[in-house]
Amino acid sequence: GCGSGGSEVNTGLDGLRIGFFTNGGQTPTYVALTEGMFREHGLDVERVEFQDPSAMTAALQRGDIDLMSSIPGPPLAARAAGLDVQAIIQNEAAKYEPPDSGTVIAAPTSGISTLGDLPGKRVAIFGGVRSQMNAGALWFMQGQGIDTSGIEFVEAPFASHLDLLRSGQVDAVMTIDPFSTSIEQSGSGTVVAYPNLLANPGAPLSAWWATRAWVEGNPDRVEKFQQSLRAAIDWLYQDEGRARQTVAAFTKLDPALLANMPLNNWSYNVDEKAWAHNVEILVSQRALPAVVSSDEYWAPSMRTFVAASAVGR
Amino acid sequence: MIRQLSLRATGIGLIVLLVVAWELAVRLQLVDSPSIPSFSASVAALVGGITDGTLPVAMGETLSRVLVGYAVAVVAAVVVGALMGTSRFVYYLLEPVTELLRPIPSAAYIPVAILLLGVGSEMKIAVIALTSFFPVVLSTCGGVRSVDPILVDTGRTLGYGPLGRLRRIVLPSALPETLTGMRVALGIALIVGIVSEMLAGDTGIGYLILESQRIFQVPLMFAGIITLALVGYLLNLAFGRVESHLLRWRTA
Amino acid sequence: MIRQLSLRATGIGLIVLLVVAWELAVRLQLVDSPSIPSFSASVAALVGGITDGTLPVAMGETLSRVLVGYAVAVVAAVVVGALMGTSRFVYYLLEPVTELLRPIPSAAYIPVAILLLGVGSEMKIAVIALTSFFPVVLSTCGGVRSVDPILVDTGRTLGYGPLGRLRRIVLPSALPETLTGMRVALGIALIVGIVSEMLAGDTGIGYLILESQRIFQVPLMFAGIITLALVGYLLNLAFGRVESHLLRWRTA
Amino acid sequence: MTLPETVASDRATRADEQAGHPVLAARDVVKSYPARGGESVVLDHVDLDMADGDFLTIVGPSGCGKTTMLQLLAGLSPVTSGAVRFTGTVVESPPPGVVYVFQQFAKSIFPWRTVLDNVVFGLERDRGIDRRRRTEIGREMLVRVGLEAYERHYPSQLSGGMQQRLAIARALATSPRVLLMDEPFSALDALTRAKLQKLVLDLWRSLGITVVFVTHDIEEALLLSTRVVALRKSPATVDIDLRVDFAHPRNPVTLGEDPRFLAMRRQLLDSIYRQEGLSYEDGAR
Amino acid sequence: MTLPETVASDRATRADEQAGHPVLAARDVVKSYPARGGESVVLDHVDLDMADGDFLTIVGPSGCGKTTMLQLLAGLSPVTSGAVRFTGTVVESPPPGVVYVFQQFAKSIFPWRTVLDNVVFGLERDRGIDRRRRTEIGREMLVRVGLEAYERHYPSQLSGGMQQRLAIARALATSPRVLLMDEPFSALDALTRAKLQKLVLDLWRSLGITVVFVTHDIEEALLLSTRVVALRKSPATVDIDLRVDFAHPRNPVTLGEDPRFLAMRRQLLDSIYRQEGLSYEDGAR
Ligand SMILES: Nc1ncnc2c1ncn2[C@@H]1O[C@H](COP(=O)(O)OP(=O)(O)OP(=O)(O)O)[C@@H](O)[C@H]1O
Ligand SMILES: Nc1ncnc2c1ncn2[C@@H]1O[C@H](COP(=O)(O)OP(=O)(O)OP(=O)(O)O)[C@@H](O)[C@H]1O
Ligand SMILES: [Mg+2]
Ligand SMILES: [Mg+2]
Repeated sequence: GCGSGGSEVNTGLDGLRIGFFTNGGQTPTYVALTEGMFREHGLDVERVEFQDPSAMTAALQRGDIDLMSSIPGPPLAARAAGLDVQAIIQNEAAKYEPPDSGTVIAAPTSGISTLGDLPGKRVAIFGGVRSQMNAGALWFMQGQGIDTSGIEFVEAPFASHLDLLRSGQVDAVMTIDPFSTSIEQSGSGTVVAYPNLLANPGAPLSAWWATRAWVEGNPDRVEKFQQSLRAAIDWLYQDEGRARQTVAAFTKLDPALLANMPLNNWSYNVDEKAWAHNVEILVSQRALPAVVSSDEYWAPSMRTFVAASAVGR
Repeated sequence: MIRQLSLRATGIGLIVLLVVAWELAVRLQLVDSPSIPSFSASVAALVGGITDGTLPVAMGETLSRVLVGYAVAVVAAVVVGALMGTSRFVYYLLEPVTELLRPIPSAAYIPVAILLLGVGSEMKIAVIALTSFFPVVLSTCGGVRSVDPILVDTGRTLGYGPLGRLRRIVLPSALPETLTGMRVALGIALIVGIVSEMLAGDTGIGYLILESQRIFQVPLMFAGIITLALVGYLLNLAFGRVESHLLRWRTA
Repeated sequence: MIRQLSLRATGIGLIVLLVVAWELAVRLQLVDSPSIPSFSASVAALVGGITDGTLPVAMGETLSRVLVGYAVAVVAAVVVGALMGTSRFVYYLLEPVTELLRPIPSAAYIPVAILLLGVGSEMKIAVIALTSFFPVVLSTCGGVRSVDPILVDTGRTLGYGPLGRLRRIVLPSALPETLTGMRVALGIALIVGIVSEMLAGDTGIGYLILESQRIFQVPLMFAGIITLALVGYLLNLAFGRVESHLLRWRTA
Repeated sequence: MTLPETVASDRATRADEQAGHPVLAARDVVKSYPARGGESVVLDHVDLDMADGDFLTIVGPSGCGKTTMLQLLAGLSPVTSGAVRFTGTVVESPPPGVVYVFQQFAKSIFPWRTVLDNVVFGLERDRGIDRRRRTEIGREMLVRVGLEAYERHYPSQLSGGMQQRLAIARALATSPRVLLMDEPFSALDALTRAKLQKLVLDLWRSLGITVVFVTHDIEEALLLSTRVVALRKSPATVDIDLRVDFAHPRNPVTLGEDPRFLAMRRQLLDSIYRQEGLSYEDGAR
Repeated sequence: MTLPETVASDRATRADEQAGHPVLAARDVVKSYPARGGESVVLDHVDLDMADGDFLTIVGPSGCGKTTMLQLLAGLSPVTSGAVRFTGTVVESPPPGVVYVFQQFAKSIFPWRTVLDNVVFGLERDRGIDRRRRTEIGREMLVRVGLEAYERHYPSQLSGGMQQRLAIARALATSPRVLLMDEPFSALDALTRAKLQKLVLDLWRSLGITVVFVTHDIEEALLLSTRVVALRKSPATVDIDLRVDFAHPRNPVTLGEDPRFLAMRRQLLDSIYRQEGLSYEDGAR
């Protein structure tokens, strides 16, 4: 196993280096680190922070990290390009009921009240039109007969979406929390739609990935990691107030903002249909070359988490 | 002549060698990563991207912004640099601001630029202009300050006033230094143009590179990088041509 | 003396003016955006960040990487530049590769660098070194090529061999140009250091800026930018001091 | 090398207009520079009249103020008190009609302009002269200084002597009445110097201009000038004012043996050696 | 200005070792440069012996090969055929013991080194001389050329004449036997030139070195040398070889009136003027 530090000898724990971006969805990992779930399960976890998915994928490939947490799009694309990765546990999923963290928000003066009003308008997005949420929105609209080619998408950092909306540079934005909540709170826009709910309720929003070789070579660690994370998610659902405080402590976001923000839908229960549909959507938007079955990109142990839906745990 | 040519060929030879090494490393799986395509796959993507127009269009969008921003920066910087070089007041007025703003990476102020100017070409051109302004202003100022006073006095005895001397003596005399700054600025303008596209907007070669990186179309991504390298090289070559034409009196 | 001081004060005056304009624009809500804090809020965050050590620590991490990468680049570039400047073979061998690699923005090759060197400091240092290598190599090469042959012949008649002449005549004579490249490279090193932190890792001022932006702590973000501007300014000032010391014979 | 001496310059007529009046005159001129703890006076109430057509040479020990004097006459530097007058008008900035040739010719030539473009530089200011006429005048001047074959060359392709020829041609292209020259040949080797001396004399005689010349070389002063003025040092005043009335052309070999020449030479050398703190015998080598 | 002439140099003894043998000799030297369509021969089978203690001056028309000759003697440029020998040994690269002073003094001085550090440059190569001894020698040389007050100055702070003094001091600091000087004073004004001529003569006499000097100035050649060689042009061969046996010190005024001096001068001038395509009367100004 790569990444097993010298600490193994000293502590008797299995070393593990994991990579992720800090956001509310990753709170379970933070909980497992700070509340001792990893230690209890015999893991000595070192966290490596990233801000860029390609950087993180490159680090996984090189073995700098053993696991990375990501929305399925990038690892699946990497897989299609030849990096054999597998998901070992889901971390967060889209909801089935509003409100969801992913939103389409329109400026009050834009005259947009439904997705059908978007053609002819400028919409700020982040992550490109082929990113999971954006691809989902497009897939949904195309299914509704909306001419998506008439929408002018412009890429801009999420942090700039509010400014763009307020200055009238764009008519609407497709954004995620905490930006969604922040924009709503400021009164600069109103939610027009929750793309994930429309396109693929219960879709995976993040999961943990490793190379197939690592998964096959480290069954113990995979299991220990799954159990730790599961325990952490369960812990979060025990007390909502505590969960909010923990999110605040982890993300360092302003508690006032968090108070109005719906909690993330942390969930290790996988909705297999939503995963499959997710792939279809990505393929339909040419973010992936071909449909692949979950057998190909799930570690076998993922099956133990299959449930009818991915609500909560 | 022939010796000269064969000397020049060594450089091409080294590039060919590196490219072959790259191809072999990927083929023999010495480097085996979805992040690194083979050279041949990249070239195939390059040819494809050129044929279907993607790459030329993207590069054209980038270049047009880069060149506009750069041109604005150069004109402004030559004026400001000349003022700073001739007037101590202007020098001491502007030098500290210039030096304070210079080290801020464009990535840090692009959000502010988005706020003020949006995500369109105006913002990108402004950011390109701003970052390429500094090298030119500093080099022009330096060039103007080091103009030989005898040259200026020659202008005076031949009846030229301050403006005539500036136009006909001071600026031409500072030209070599101005051009040095302009060459540095050109490289910076291109890079900032790319970075601005990676952060905002939906056009240009920077966006293309990022987008193909996101969906792991690495051959296209590398095709974009190769295009960029070639265009940067050619820009620099063209600049060198113009420069040696303008400074032909030096080597004459 | 006093006139000199009051002249210098104008520059500070302009900065104060700009800062006041900034503060007023935010206070009077001429600019009203959560992306732009008031100057006073930024200064409060700056003071807080300095007091609790966040900013000095982050800046220290960034600086240590930047300076190591820069030092490596300078040493390598002086050697390669001297070789390119003295040998036409080496010049024609390396010039095309150098010029081809130069226009590629660091953001484009950082993923490749991560693949080869990981996400740690080594990668960042390598990227910093690589990008700051080019300006120094080109300026050193230019400086070496323009050494006056009379100076070199003086060394020959006084009995120095090729190595002695390189060390005692050619490199010192090229020093002004080398330093020009080194100054440009220092700015680039700092910026690339920041950019590399914005892509991977959780240390340094680049990370701090990005992180505070993510959590809407824009005053801290601006405090980071201000720190960066000040440090960049001071670095440049320090460089200027060293440079004028090394080149004191010019103004003497 | 020999220029037509018969060319009656159109400027010659101007001499009549002001017959008797000096073309250039320094009256009661004081020049001081700010120095530590006050002012350092370089020129102290100097009077000097230059008659039209004069070839006046100023000699004097190092640092006595020769360059300063010439710069005042050119309007390149302001007088502290007194006045410089050119054809009766007080000089406050470089007057058209007075041009200056610098010792450091290499630094006074525009390296980015071709030889021809350097020569016409002073004419470009004048809207009344079109491009063709400029080129015509420029070519004429180049012929006069023997550079006609180099009009498209750049200054860096010329030898030192050729560069100084170019500077002279450029100065004369504007049809000046007075040519000021500050040690114009002191950075040239003996042979080139001799050729340029001859050139300047030819131009002076054919164009009918007034020349004010500064040199350290007493032989050169006596070989060229109609009048030699020796300045004394700190502050400078006129020490010797000699008419040198040998007929032109002057043969350096025969003139060098003329007792009047030798007497003048000794008088001037004495003045300079004394001020440099040397005795005349120190000149022995 | 006056240096002690009584200093019996330790190098004087070496002359005896090789009495009768030339210290530096060019034998059957041919030098050609590649040119369009073949070779251009600059020096054609030239023989020239320099006796120990000679002050030999080479004159000749522009471009005749004086600089080329000096560079061959210095080992700075290889001979095409024939040989240059220094104390009997064939010169293939600059031999220790032969130093060179360039006409472009400004370009030959290390601008980043102080005056003292410039002077000791040639000594730094020698591990046998420690820092203190170097400084000692350097200071001694600076005293000899009258720059002792400037040891911490940078070259840019010196006048042209002082810079050339510095170059001479640097060359002499390595205790050479032969000093080669290519038009060392032609870029200096008359007064500075006179002072430096005196300095070089004083050094030559007190140090007992051999000097090979190139100039365009016939008076300078005759005033300084014990022997003057005039080269003829394309390809160069020795045209005139004159012993100049006037006693030192030579007073320029009295010597200038000596008929033997005048005859030598005319002979040399004739040779040069003829080759420059001028008649002697063209010298008239
Ligand atoms: N700009 C200046 N500021 C202060 N002092 C000056 C300035 N220019 C000249 N001087 C001083 O004025 C005096 C005369 O200088 P000037 O250059 O006129 O002498 P010069 O006769 O031309 O000397 P040289 O023979 O060396 O050319 C010198 O003592 C010099 O130091
Ligand atoms: N490196 C070179 N390559 C080709 N030709 C050369 C080179 N150096 C000198 N020559 C030619 O050799 C001839 C002699 O040149 P050299 O410089 O020795 O003359 P010189 O007598 O020193 O002239 P001057 O009096 O102008 O200094 C000239 O015709 C010159 O053009
Ligand atoms: Mg002077
Ligand atoms: Mg020569």
